[in-house]
Amino acid sequence: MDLLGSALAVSAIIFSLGVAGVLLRRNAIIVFMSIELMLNAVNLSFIALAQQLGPEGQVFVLFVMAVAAAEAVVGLAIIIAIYRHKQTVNLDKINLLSG
Amino acid sequence: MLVFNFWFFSGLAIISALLCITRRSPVVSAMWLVVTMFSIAALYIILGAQFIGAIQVLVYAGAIMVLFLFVIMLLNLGRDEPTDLPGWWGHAITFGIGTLLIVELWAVTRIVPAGEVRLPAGTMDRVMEQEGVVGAISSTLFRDFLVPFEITSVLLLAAVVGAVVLAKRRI
Amino acid sequence: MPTSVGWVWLVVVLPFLGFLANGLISLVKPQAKSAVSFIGVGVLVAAFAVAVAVVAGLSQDQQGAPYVLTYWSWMTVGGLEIAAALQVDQLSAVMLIVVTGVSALIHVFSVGYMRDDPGYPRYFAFLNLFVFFMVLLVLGASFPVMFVGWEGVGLCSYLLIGFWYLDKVNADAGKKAFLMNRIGDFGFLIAMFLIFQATGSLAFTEVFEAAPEAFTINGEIITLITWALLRGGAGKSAQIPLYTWLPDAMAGPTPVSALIHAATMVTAGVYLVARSNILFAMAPVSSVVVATVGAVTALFAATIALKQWDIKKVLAYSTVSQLGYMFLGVGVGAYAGGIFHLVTHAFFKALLFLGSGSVIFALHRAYHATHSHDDAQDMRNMGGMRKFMPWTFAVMWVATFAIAGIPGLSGFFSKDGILAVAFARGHDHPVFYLLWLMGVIAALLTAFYMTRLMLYTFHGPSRTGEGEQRHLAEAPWVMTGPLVVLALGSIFAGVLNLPHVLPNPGWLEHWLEPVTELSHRYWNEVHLAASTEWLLMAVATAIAVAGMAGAVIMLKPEKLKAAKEAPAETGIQKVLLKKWYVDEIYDALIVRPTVWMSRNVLWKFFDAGVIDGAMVNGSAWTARAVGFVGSAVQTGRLAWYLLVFVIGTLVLLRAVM
Amino acid sequence: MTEFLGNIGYNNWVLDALLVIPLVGALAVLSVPAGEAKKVALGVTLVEFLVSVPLWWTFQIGTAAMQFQHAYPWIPGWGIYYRVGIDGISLLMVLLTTLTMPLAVLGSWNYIKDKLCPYYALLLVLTTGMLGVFVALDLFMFYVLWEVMLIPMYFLIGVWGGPRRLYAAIKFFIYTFVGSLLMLVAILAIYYMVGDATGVYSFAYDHLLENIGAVGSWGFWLFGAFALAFAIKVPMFPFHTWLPDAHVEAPTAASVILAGILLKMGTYGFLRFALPFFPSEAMHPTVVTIVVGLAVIGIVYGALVAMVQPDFKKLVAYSSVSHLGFVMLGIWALTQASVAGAIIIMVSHGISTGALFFLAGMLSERRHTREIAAFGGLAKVVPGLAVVLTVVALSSIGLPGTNGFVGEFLVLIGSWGPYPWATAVAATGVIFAAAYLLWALQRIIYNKLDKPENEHLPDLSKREILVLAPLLACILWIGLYPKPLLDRIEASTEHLITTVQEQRASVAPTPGSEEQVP
Amino acid sequence: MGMAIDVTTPGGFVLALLPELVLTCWMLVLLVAVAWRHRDEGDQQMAGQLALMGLVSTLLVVLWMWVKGAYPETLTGMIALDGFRYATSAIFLIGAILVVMLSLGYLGRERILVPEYYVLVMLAAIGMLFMASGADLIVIFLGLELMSMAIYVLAGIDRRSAFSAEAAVKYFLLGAFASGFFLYGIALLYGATGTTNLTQMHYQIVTLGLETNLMLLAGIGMLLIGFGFKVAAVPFHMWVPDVYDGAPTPITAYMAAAVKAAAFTALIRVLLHALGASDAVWMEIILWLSVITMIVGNLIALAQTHLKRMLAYSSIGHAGYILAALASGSERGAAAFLFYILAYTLMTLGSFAILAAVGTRGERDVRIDDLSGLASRRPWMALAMTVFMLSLLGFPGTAGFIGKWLVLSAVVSADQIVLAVLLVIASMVSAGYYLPVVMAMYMKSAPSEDAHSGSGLIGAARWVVGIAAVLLLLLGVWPNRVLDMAADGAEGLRPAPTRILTD
Repeated sequence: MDLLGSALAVSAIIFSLGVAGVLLRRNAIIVFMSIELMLNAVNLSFIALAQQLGPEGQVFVLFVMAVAAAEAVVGLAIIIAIYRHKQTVNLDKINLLSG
Repeated sequence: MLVFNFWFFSGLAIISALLCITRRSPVVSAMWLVVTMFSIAALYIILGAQFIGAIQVLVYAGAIMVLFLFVIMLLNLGRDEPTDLPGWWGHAITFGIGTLLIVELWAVTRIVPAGEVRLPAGTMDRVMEQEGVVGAISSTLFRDFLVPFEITSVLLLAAVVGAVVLAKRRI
Repeated sequence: MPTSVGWVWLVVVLPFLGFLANGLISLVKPQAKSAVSFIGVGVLVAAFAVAVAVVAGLSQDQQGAPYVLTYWSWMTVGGLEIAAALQVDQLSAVMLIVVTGVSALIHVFSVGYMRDDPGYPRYFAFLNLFVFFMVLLVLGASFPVMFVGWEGVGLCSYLLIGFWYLDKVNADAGKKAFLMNRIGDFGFLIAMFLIFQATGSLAFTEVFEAAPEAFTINGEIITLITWALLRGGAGKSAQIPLYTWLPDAMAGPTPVSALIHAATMVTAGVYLVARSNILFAMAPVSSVVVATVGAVTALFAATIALKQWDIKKVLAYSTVSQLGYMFLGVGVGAYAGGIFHLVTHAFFKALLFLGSGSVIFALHRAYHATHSHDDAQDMRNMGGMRKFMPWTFAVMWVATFAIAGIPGLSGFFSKDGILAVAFARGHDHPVFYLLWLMGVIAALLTAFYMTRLMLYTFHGPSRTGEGEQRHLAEAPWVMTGPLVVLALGSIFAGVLNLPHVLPNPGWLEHWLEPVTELSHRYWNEVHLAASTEWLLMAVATAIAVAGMAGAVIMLKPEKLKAAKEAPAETGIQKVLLKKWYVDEIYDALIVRPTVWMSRNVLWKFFDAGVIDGAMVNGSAWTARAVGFVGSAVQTGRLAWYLLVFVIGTLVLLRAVM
Repeated sequence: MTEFLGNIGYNNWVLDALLVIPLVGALAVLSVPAGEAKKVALGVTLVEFLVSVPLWWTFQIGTAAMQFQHAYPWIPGWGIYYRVGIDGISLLMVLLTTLTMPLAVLGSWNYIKDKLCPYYALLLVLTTGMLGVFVALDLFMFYVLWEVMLIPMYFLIGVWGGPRRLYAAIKFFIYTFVGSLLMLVAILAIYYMVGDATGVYSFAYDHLLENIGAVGSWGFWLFGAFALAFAIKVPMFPFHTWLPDAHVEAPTAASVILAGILLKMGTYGFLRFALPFFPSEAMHPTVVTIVVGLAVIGIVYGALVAMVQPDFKKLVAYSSVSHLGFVMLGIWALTQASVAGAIIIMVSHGISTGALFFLAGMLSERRHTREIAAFGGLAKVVPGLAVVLTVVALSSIGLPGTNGFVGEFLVLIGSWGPYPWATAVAATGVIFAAAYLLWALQRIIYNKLDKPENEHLPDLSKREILVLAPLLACILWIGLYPKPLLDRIEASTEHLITTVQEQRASVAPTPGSEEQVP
Repeated sequence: MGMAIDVTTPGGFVLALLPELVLTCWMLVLLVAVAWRHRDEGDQQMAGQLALMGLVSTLLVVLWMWVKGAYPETLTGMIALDGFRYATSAIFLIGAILVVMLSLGYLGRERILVPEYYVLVMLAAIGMLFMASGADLIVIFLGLELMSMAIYVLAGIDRRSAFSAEAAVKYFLLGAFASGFFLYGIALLYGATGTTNLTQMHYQIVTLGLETNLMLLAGIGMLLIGFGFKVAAVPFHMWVPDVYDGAPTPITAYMAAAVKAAAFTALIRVLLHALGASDAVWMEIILWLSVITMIVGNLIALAQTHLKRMLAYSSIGHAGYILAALASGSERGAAAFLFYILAYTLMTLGSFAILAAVGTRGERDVRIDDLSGLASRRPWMALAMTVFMLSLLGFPGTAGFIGKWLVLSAVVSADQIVLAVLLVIASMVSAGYYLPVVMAMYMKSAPSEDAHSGSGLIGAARWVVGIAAVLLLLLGVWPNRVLDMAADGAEGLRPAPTRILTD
C-alpha cells in the first residue's frame, strides 16, 4: 500500500493548520507553536518521501529538528525579552513600530 | 492494519493540531501540540522511519515542548486573561485562507514523484535491513551530509549564545 | 557704372556714423550740444550732397537698368542667397533725394526746436539712426535688406515717439506704433516667404525678372503675395485698419512727426507697392483692394481730422488721409502719380508739421515762462498767432494751399494726377468712379479742415492767456530757414510731373519709366481726353475752393473758447473727436481679451493650473498620496503582516501552478 | 598661427583639454581661500575660452565629418569609449559654452556672497559637463554627462537661488531625470539590438547610426524615449513648466547658463541623435503633426504667457519657450535654411537671452526684486543699462540687423515650404514677441520714475560692461554677418538633411505620398 | 588554469571550506576571549578588533581562493567552488567588516555592553558564507538559519530598548514562519527530483523533463516565498520597515546590505543553477515580484519623514531592482547583481553610518529635515551623504549608476523593455525622497546654532564612510576591473543544459 500520497496530504493539512494558527492567534507563544506545527508537517513530508527516494529525507528531518530546537531557544528568549518590556506577549499590543 | 494505523494517527494529528490552534489557554494548546507530535512520531514509524520517530519523541515532544511549557509558566501565561482569539470574522478569514492553502497544497500532493526519481520498490527496506535502522541514516549523515552536520553544530552554538545574550538578567 | 553711383554706400554710412558719435556723446557727455549739432546736421548735409551726386551720376546713364552694389553675403543657406546689397535706380533715386533732403532740413530745424531739451544728443542720435535705416529701406536691393530698413525705421519711430519716455502716454504710443508696424511686418514676412517659394530669390531684380514666368496673372499666389505686401504697407503707411498708431505717434517731438510720420517713413508702404509694381500689376484684384483701402482711408481719416483740437492730431489724420491718396494712386496703377504725391506731400506736410512745431514751440516757451500747464498743442489755446509769427503764418498758408489743391501749387498737380487716373480707370470698371468720388470728397474735407486749422491758429483773437502773450515770438532762423526752403518746394515741386495738357508734362513719370515699365504690360493704357482732363482739373479747383470757402464761412474763430472753458462735445462731433472710437473698439475687442486670456486662461488656468498643477504636481502629489496610504497600511501589527504574507503566498502559489 | 597650432598638436588635444581644464580648475578653486575663488575661476574660464577659440579656424569648413575625433577606451568590455569629436553644430555649441562661462563668472562677481569656493567649482564642473555633452560621440558617455550636469545645476539653483529655490531645484531635477532615464533604456535597447544584429556591441555613435536599421519596429518607442528626454530639456510645450521656476529661482549665472546652453542640449539632442537615428519615425506624418503643432503652440503660447508675467525673469523664461519653438519648427521642417536657422537661433538665443538674464540679475542686484512693477523710468537713472536692455530686447524680438532676426527669418523661410500654415502661425510670434518685450521694457526703463528707491541706482559698472560687451558684439555680428557661422554648419546640416531624407526614403518606399516635402 | 581541489580528500575538503573554517575558528577564539573578558567597554573594543581581524583574514582567504581560481576536480556535492561563491563571500565579508567598524564606536556611544555582539556578527557571517557556498539545498537552508538566528538576536541586542525587542519579535516570528515555507519548498523539490543537490537537481529536471512538474513548480513557489521574505520582496516585505527601524543602526545596515545580499545569492544560485530549466515559470514570477516591489517600496518611501524608515523602504525598492536583474534569468543578470550588491552594500552602509552619526538612541527619531544645515557644519559628512544618496538614486558618476545600468542592461538584453521602463519610473520616484536629503543638508539652514554639534562620526565609522564614498565614486567612473570580476563571478553559474547532458 502506497501511503506516500496520503501522507503528503496529511502533511499539507497539518501545514495549513499551522498557517491558520499563525493567522488566528495573537499570543506570541501560540503563534510560535503553530510555526512548530508547520515544521512538523514538513518533516512528515520528508519522511514520507524518504520511503521512496532514499535516506536523505530522514537525514533532513534530523537537521530540521536541530533547527527547530535552535529556533525554539532563540525565539523563546526573544519572547521573554519583549515580555520584560511590555508585560505581555499579545502581538496586537506590540506595535510601537509602524508607518 | 498499517493503513488503519496510518489513518488513525493522521486523524489524531489533525484533530489535535486543530485543537492546538483553537484552545484559549497556552498550556492547553501546548498539550495538544504534544499530542500532535506524538501522533506524527507514530506516523514516522508507520512510514518506516523508526529512528526518526524516536528522535521526534525525544527532541520535539520531550525537549522542545518542555521548553515551551517552561516559558509559559515563567511568563505566567497560564492564568486567565482576555482571549487572544479574534471574533467570528477572524476565524472565517483564517479558515478561508487555510482552506485555500489546503486546496492548493492538496493539488500538489496528488502528483506524487515521477516514477523515474523513485528508487525501485523496497529499496529502503532493503537498506534498512542491511545497515540497520540507525546505520542507514548515520552513514548518509556522516558521509554525504558531513558539512551540514557541522553547520548544525555552529547553528546550535549560535542559538545558545543568542539565548544567553537575550535572556541574561544583567543588562 | 558712373563713378558717383559707387559712392552710394556713403549715404548709408554717414548717418550711421552720426548715430554712433551722438549716441556715445549722449551716454558719456550729454551736455556737448554744439558737437552734437555739428555732427548731427553735418552728416545729413554730407549725405544729401552724396545723394545728389549719386542721382546725378544715375541721370547721366542712358541704359536705365538698376545698379546693384553687393557688399557681402548676408544669409546664404542652401538655395537662399541674400546679399547685403544696395540698389540704385530711378525710384530709389527719387526717394533718396527726398529722404536725405527733407531730413537735412528737419535736422536743421531740430537744432532750434530741441535746444533746451536735456535729451538733445540722444535725440540727434535717434534721428541720425532713423535716416540710416530710411536710406537703407530705400536703397535695399532685396526684400530682406529693405526689411532691415523697414523694421529699423519702425524702431526709430518707436524710440522717438517715446522720446519723452517718462510720460506713460508717450511710451504707450511708441509701443503701439511698434506693434502695429509689426502686425504689418508679419504680412511683409509672409510675402517674402511666398515670393521666395515661387521665384527662388528675394533680390528685387531677380524677383521682378522672374515674376512674369513665375506667376499667373490674377493667380492665387500672386494675389496672396500682394495682399501680404499690402498688409505690410498698410502697417507702415497707417492705412485702415492699422492706422491708429499714427495719430498717437504725435506724442513725439514735432520735427519727428514731420520727418518720420509725415514725410518719409510712413510713405514706405507706398514705396513698397511702387517698388513691387509688377507684382501688383499682375494681381488686379489686389490693386483694386489697394486702391479701395487708400480711398476709404483718405475719406475716413479726413472726417476725423475735421473735429480734432490738437493741431498735430489734425495734421496726423491729414497725413493718414494723404497716404490714402497715395495708396489710391499706386492702386490704380499710377505708380509715378503715387510717388509724385509722396514727394509733394513730403514737402508740404513736413512744412505743416514744422510750422505747427514752431507754433507749439512758441506757445510752449510762453507757458514755460509763466509756469502754466495749459496744452500748447490745443488750437483752442491759440488764435491770432499771425501777429506773433509772421513767417510761420505765411509758409503755413502756402502749405495749406498746396495740400488743399489750389491750382499751381504742387499738391494740386499730384492729387489731380491720381484722381485723373482713377477716373480714367472708371472706363474699365465702374468701381473706380466710386473711388474717384471718394477721393474728391476727401479733397473737399481736406480743404475744409486745413482752413479750419489755419483759421483757429493764426486768425481771430488770441486765446492764449494775457500773461503768456508777452512771451510769444517768432522762432529763430534755424527753424524758419528750413520752413522757407520747404515752402519753396511746396510751391514748385508740381513741375516735376505736370498733367498731359500742360507743356513739359510727366517728367517724373518718364524718369520712373525703367522701374514701372514692366507693369505697363499688365495695365491698360490710360486714355483721357484733353477736355476731360481740363474738366477734372476744374472740378478739383472748385472742390478746393469750396472747401476753403466753406470753412471760412462756417467757422467763427472769434467765438471759440479756450480749451479749459470749452463745452463738452456731443453727438457726431464727439464721435469724430473720439476718432470713431476705433481705439476703444480695438482695445475692447483685441487687446483686452488677449491680455485677459493670456493671464487668466493660458497662464493661471492652463499653465499653472492644468499643466503644472494637475499634471506635474498632481502626479507628484498622487505618488505621495499613494505612499501615505501604503505607509498607513504598515500598521505595526504582526497579525496583519502575516495576513498579507499569506495572501501573497496564495497568489504566488496560484501563479506558479 | 595655424602652423604654430599644428606644431603643438592643437587638434589632437584641444577637446580633451577643454574637458579637463575646468575640472582641474574646480579643484584649484576649492583649494584657494574664498576671496580668491572668483579670480581663479575667471582665469580658468578665460583660459578655457582662449583654448577653444582657435577651433574656429582650425575647424575644416565644407565637410560633414566629425573632426578632432579620437577615442580612448573607457569600459572597453562594454564597447564604451571616451570618444569625442565635433562637427559644425557642436562647434558652435562648444564656442557658445566657452564664451558664456567667463561671462557667467563675471556676472556672479558680486551677486554671490557666500560659499564662494563651491559655487565657482560647481560652475566649472558644469562647464565640463556641458562641453562633454556637445562633444561626446559615445552614447554612454553622452548619457553620463547629460545626467552629471544636472547635479551642479541642481546645487546652483538650490543653494544660491531665490526664496522658492528648493521647489525649483527638485522640480528641475526630477523633470529632467524623468526624460533622461527613459532615454537610458532606449540607448540600451539600441545597443543590444544593433549589437545582436552586427555582433559588435558598442556605444559608438557612428556604429549605432550605421546599423540603426536593426531596431526595426521598435523605432517608434525608442524615438519616443529620446524625443521625450530632449523635449523636456528644450523645453517644448507642454513640458516646459520646470523652466519658469528654475529660471526665476536660479542665481543670475545659473539662469544664463540654463537658458544659454542647457536648453540647447535638447535641440542638439534632436539634431544629433533623435533625427539621424529615427528618420522615418521622426518624419512620420503623425509625429510631424505633433511636433510641429507643439512647436507652433509653444511659440504663440510662450509669448502670450510671457506677456502677462509680473516677474521679469519669468517673462524671459517663457520667452525661451517661444524661441525654442522656432528651433523645433526649423529642425522639423528639415530644409537647409530652416535647420541652419534653427542652429543660429540656438546660438543667438544663448546670447540674447543670456544677456537678458544678466540684465535681470543686475536689476535685481540693485533693487532686490524682479517684479517688473517695482521699476519704471530707469532710463533716466541708469541710461547705460537702459540702452543695453533695449538693444538686447530688440535682438530678442528679432529686429533685422540683430542675431535674432537671422535665425527666425531662416527658420521661417525654410519652414514655409513644408508647413506653410504652421509657419504662418509661427510668424505671428514676431508680433507677440514685440508685445511682451516692449511692454516689459516700457514698464522697466520708461514710464514715470515714481518709486523713490529707483532714484539713485548706480549705472553699469566696468565689470558689468565687460560682461555685456561681448554679448552685444555677438548680437550685431551675427545679425549683420552670419556667414562664417552658416559656413561652418552648412556641411553638417546638409549631411543631416540628406541622410534623413535618404533613410526615410529607404525605409518608406513611397515618400511624398503622405506629405509634401520639397 | 586555476587550482584544482579534490574535495574527496581531507585536504581538499578543508581547502574547499577554508573561508568558513577560518571564520569559525576566529569566532571560537572570540567566544573564548569574550567569555574571559566581558566586563567593560575596553573588553568590548578588544572583541570588536578581534572580530575585525577574523573577518579580514577570512576575506583574504576568499580573495586568495578567487585569485587562485580554485575549482573542483570532481563533482562537489555540498560545496560550490566557483567565482560566484568567492565574489559574494567577499561582498558579505566586506559588509561585515564595515559593520564591525561601524559598531566599534556605536556600541560605546549607545552604552550597549554586549561583547557577544561581535560573536553573533561573525556567526551571521558564517551563515552567509555557507549560503554562498552551498551547492545543496540543505546547506543553504542551514546557512540561512544560522544567519537568521544570529540576526534575530542582533536585532534585539539593545535590551534597554523596547523598539529593539519588538523588532526582534517581529523579525523572528515572521522569519520562522517564512522558514516553514522555505522548508516546505525544499521538501517539494526533493519530492519532485529526488535530490537536494543543486547540480543533480538540474540534471534530473533536464533528463527527466520535469520542467513543468507540478510538485516542482509548487516547490519553486514555496522557495520563492521563503527567499522573498529574506530579500524583502513585496508582499513579503512588511517586516522590513519595522525591524529596520527598531534594530540598532549598524545591525540595520547589516540586514539591509549583507543579509539581503546573502539571500539573493542563494536565490540566484538555486534559480539559475538548479532550476534554470524551469526559468519560464520563475522568471515571470520574479518579474512581477520585482515590479510590485519596486513600486511599493519607492512609493511608500516617498511618504516617509524619518530617515531610518525612509532608508528601510528604499531598501525594499532596491530589492525590486535586483529582482529585475534576476528576472532576466541570465548570467548577465547575475553579474549585474554582483556589481549592484557591492555598490549597494557600500552605499547602504555609508548612509546608515551617517545616520548613526547624526542621531542617537537608535536613530529612530532623525527626521530628514533634521539634517538641515549639515553641509555647513559637517561638510565632509554631508558630501559623503550626498554621494550615498546619489548612488542610491543611481546617478551617473557613482557606482549606483553602473549597478543600475547593469541591471537595466540585463533586463533589456532579455527583451523585457516594459520591465526596464517600470524600473526607471521607479527610479524617478526615488528621486523624490533621495533628493530631499541632499536638499536638507545643503539648501536649508540649520534650525539652531548648536544643531549638529553632537553629531559626528566616531572612530572607525569615519573610515567606513570615507571608504564607501571613495569607492562608490571610483567604481562609478572606473568600474572596469570590478565589472570584469562580476562577469567572472557570474560565469558558469547557469549550466548549459547540453553540457550537463554530455557529461
